[in-house]
Amino acid sequence: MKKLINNVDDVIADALKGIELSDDNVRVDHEHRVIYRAEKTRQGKVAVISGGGSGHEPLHGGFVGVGMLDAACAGQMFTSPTPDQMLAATSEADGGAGVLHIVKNYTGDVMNFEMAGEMAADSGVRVETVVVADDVAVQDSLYTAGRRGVGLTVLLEKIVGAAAEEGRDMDGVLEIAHRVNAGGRSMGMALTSCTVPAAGKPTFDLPDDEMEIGVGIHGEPGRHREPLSSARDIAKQLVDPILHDLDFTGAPCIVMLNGMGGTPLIELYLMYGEVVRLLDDAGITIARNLVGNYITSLDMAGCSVTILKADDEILALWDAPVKTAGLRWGV
Amino acid sequence: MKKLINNVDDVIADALKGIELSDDNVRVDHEHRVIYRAEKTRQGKVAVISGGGSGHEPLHGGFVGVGMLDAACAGQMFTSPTPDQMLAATSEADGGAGVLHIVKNYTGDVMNFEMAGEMAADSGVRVETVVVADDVAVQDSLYTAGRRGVGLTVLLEKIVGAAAEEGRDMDGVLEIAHRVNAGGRSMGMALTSCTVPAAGKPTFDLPDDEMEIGVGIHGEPGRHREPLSSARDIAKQLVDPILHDLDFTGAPCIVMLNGMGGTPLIELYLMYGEVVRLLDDAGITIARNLVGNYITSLDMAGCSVTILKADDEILALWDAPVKTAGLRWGV
Amino acid sequence: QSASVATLVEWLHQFGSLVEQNKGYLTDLDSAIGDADHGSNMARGMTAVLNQVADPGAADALFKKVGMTLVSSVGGASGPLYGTFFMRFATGLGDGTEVTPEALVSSLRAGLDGVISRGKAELGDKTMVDAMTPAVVAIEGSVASGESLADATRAGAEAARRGRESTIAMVARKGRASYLGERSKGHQDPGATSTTYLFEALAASLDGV
Amino acid sequence: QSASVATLVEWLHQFGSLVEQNKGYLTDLDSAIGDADHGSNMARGMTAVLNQVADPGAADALFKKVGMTLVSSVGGASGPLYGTFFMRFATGLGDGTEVTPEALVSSLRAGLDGVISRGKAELGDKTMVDAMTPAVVAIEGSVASGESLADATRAGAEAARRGRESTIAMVARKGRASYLGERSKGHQDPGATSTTYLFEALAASLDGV
Ligand SMILES: Nc1ncnc2c1ncn2[C@@H]1O[C@H](COP(=O)(O)OP(=O)(O)O)[C@@H](O)[C@H]1O
Ligand SMILES: Nc1ncnc2c1ncn2[C@@H]1O[C@H](COP(=O)(O)OP(=O)(O)O)[C@@H](O)[C@H]1O
Ligand SMILES: [Mg+2]
Ligand SMILES: [Mg+2]
Ligand SMILES: [Mg+2]
Ligand SMILES: [Mg+2]
Repeated sequence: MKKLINNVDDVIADALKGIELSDDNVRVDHEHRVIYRAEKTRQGKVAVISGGGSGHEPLHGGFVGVGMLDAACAGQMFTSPTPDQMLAATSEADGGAGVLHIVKNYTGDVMNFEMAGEMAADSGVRVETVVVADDVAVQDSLYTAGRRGVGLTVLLEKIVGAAAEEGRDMDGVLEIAHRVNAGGRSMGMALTSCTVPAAGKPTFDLPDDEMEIGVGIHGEPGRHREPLSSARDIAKQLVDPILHDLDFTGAPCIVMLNGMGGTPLIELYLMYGEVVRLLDDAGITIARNLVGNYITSLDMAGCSVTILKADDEILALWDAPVKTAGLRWGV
Repeated sequence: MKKLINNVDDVIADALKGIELSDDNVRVDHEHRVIYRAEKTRQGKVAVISGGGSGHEPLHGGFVGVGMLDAACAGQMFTSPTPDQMLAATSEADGGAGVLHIVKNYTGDVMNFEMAGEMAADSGVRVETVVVADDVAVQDSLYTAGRRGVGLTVLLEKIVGAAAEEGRDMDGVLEIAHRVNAGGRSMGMALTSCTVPAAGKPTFDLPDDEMEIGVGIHGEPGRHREPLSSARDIAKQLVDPILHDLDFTGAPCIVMLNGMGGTPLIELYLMYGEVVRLLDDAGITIARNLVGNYITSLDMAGCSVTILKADDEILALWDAPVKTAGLRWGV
Repeated sequence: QSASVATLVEWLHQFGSLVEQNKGYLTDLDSAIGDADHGSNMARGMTAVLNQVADPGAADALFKKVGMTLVSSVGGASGPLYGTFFMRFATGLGDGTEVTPEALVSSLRAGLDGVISRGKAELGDKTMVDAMTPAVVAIEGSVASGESLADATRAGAEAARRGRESTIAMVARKGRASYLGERSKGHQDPGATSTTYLFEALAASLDGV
Repeated sequence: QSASVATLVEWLHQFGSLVEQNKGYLTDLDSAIGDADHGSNMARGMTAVLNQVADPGAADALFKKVGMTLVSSVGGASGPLYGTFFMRFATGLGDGTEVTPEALVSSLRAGLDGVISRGKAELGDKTMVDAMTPAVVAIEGSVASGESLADATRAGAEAARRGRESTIAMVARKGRASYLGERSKGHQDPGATSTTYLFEALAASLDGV
């Protein structure tokens, strides 16, 4: 294992120090491992907070700032944060208009946020939750844990953060959150496994001529493994299941081509070109896009595609100013 | 070799398609492999253009846009572009106030830009050149090719681009360019080699327990190899030679902690924390910073540190609005 | 014969050691069908727990604290689940320092119910429930038929082991392994494995008591 | 005996084949002390060149085009250097289709001078100059002492090979290998290697002429 770290047990604490030092717009509660905006939540603004296991940077801490999140809880590596972290973030970020928890759909995340919500409710803060579940690699069913929350989380945090920033009340913010959640789908793949520092070796072995299709963001193996193929073929394997799952025609879409952390930008641009070709062929209108590393899986090489069926209101919220380490425009 | 590509010979052409599709603010001349701003250079504005081998994305193409570059030439992988590319970019981007070529100090880049300059001079366009040479890993001497141009290029393109955007004339722009060039130093290291697509295998072998100190951005081996150590020790090995080379005290500094392409953001933040600790101890004031992948070496894991001794004028130019795929704020 | 708080603290120590010794193994199991952290998660949690049991006090307070410590130090799926297990377990123990076999049995049942209501897993979903359920059932049965706590918990550990083995053939329907669908078959569930340590530790701490 | 343009085109073909055959080797040499692209750079350039020599025309125009094609297709350090070599080489050839030994010799010298003035490398800097200089000197000497072009270029190739071998022991002072300092010792220079192919190809094309 080759990593720029001091000690496997200190990775997150040390990284939080660096984040605090690099970004004047945030402050860090090191005890609870929560990243907050430097300024307290404006009275009357719905607070939008998120959190999850670490290792997906810039998600979530890199999205704390004006126009996006009010706070983010950093869990252990790939491990959802604990309820007391979320409870601290909820109390601290509340501006009197309630707190929205953005949760990626994983058993651990859901249960920990649930416990935090129960505790927060006792304290009188209105807590609402939106669970992102956009990964079409996972079959959805009443009898399973359901789909994973992956790339759509980035888009949802931006759009919902903008809605809250505009001053919408909790019901208005929730309505947007559900609309985004309903209209977004993702699919990912890996060329290599990531290496969790505490594990010290790759989570899975992948021969030099094979790839995993349908991976999540925690180094979980994907749906299946197959011979390495061309960017063009890979794009098809990511885009097809998404288009099969939801009809994206007739609406302006937001498309994200996301890197898993170990793939260089030149390959992400190349992949984006392939994805656009397929979406064009399918008659889909791309109104906005993001290409880069936004929701990563440590040092994994690979990428994911997210498509969100937007509308004028969602596009306007997308375009609204955002000032975070991970996404910034208009300010 | 595991890469998201179609064909080793098409990587750059395909990536340029993706760049064009993803960024409305640029247009691409595919024949000459030049990325231009969507709008023609404002009459009377000094045009700032750069270029170099591909594989360092977002550098340089990702820095084309308002407040930064007017055009960037994409060479073959790690191979400087050819004079005809630069000549095309020079003629096209000229707004009547002359064209500044920003060149990283490599024999190939310098010679190719030199030939382009000679040809452009024949056409009556005033061409000036600034050669960035900031890598303290390389001993400087009259008898050698001199220091490599690395991380400082990013900072220089931002600052000089802002000066040109403000409407300074060529002499004013050149003066800033030289000031930045004189005040910046960098040092890099690698945990792994990169793999050049056409070569199909890593440029150098690096055992699992060793690292290269003093690498450049082309997978060139570094100054020496040694056992892998902690982030804290690595930070010291990068910062010490920089501070030894130039006195950075008494001025507001801009610090960049740059990833080589294959290192995840969490490690870069962690390293940044270590670097700040060392700079604090040395009494250096960090006025601004960048943490992320800005000048990369394909999929290499590793990082580099760049420090620029700034002043109020340089800071104001740094803070000026910039709207590019790779750097954006204020707009 | 009832179990003293000291014995139950010994249980926690034994569980902590088993987790620590098998940390890499648990993480390896989780690498195959999850995200390679179950060993570190449980080890972090049990280290936090064992830092707090020097002065145990009353049985119910002790295990409430154990549960809360796990909830606030483990995270992931196992944190709320093991945390809930111990918090519910605590409720039936009373505020004394001795726990009767009947109280222990009903507390274990309460813990299991807590895990099920928190995680909504059913038998056969390839989770810790597949080890925990047979273990609790076996202990209940043994105690009901008058066996000693030592014998009952030994039977519980044996049942947990069988439950753990049974997860190998299952297709996961809950937790992270469920994303693998059919590919989860052939792999032993990490949570069922750590749960087996929990019951092996219980049997070991009650051995000879 | 003078050399025809057809022979010189044959030279380019032979050089192109040697480069293509040894593309991986040149890149491997460049991996050790450079950036792993010398083979691809030269192969790309010579492919472009060979696409343009079907209808060669006059000697000077042909080689001017060869030089410009290399400049506009190779990039890196080798593009301007080989490009300059051929553009300068072109100037002394005249606009006929036969080149006298004297014209060939002075053109090679002009090419070498071009490389040196473009790259500022001196003998011993561990560059292509270390193969090119002895090759040109040997050919000049042989032709001056009345040897045939075939013999003279054979001597040139032999001198280039010796020059190429001499780069192994050198510490690089120019080009990318110079960044390695002492670590560049013990490695053969890729550019001196491709230059040796250039002179081996020249000898092969003139063999028997
Ligand atoms: N819904 C659930 N009910 C019961 N147990 C579960 C459930 N989901 C997961 N588990 C258990 O949790 C274990 C994984 O724990 P751990 O790896 O620590 O958390 P995470 O899956 O969040 O990384 C699984 O092996 C399984 O036994
Ligand atoms: N200043 C110079 N003068 C002469 N030859 C040089 C000079 N710099 C580099 N070279 C030659 O160029 C070769 C490298 O070419 P190539 O790998 O194609 O370009 P780059 O170094 O830009 O990647 C070196 O092996 C060396 O022989
Ligand atoms: Mg986990
Ligand atoms: Mg090169
Ligand atoms: Mg896990
Ligand atoms: Mg090279």
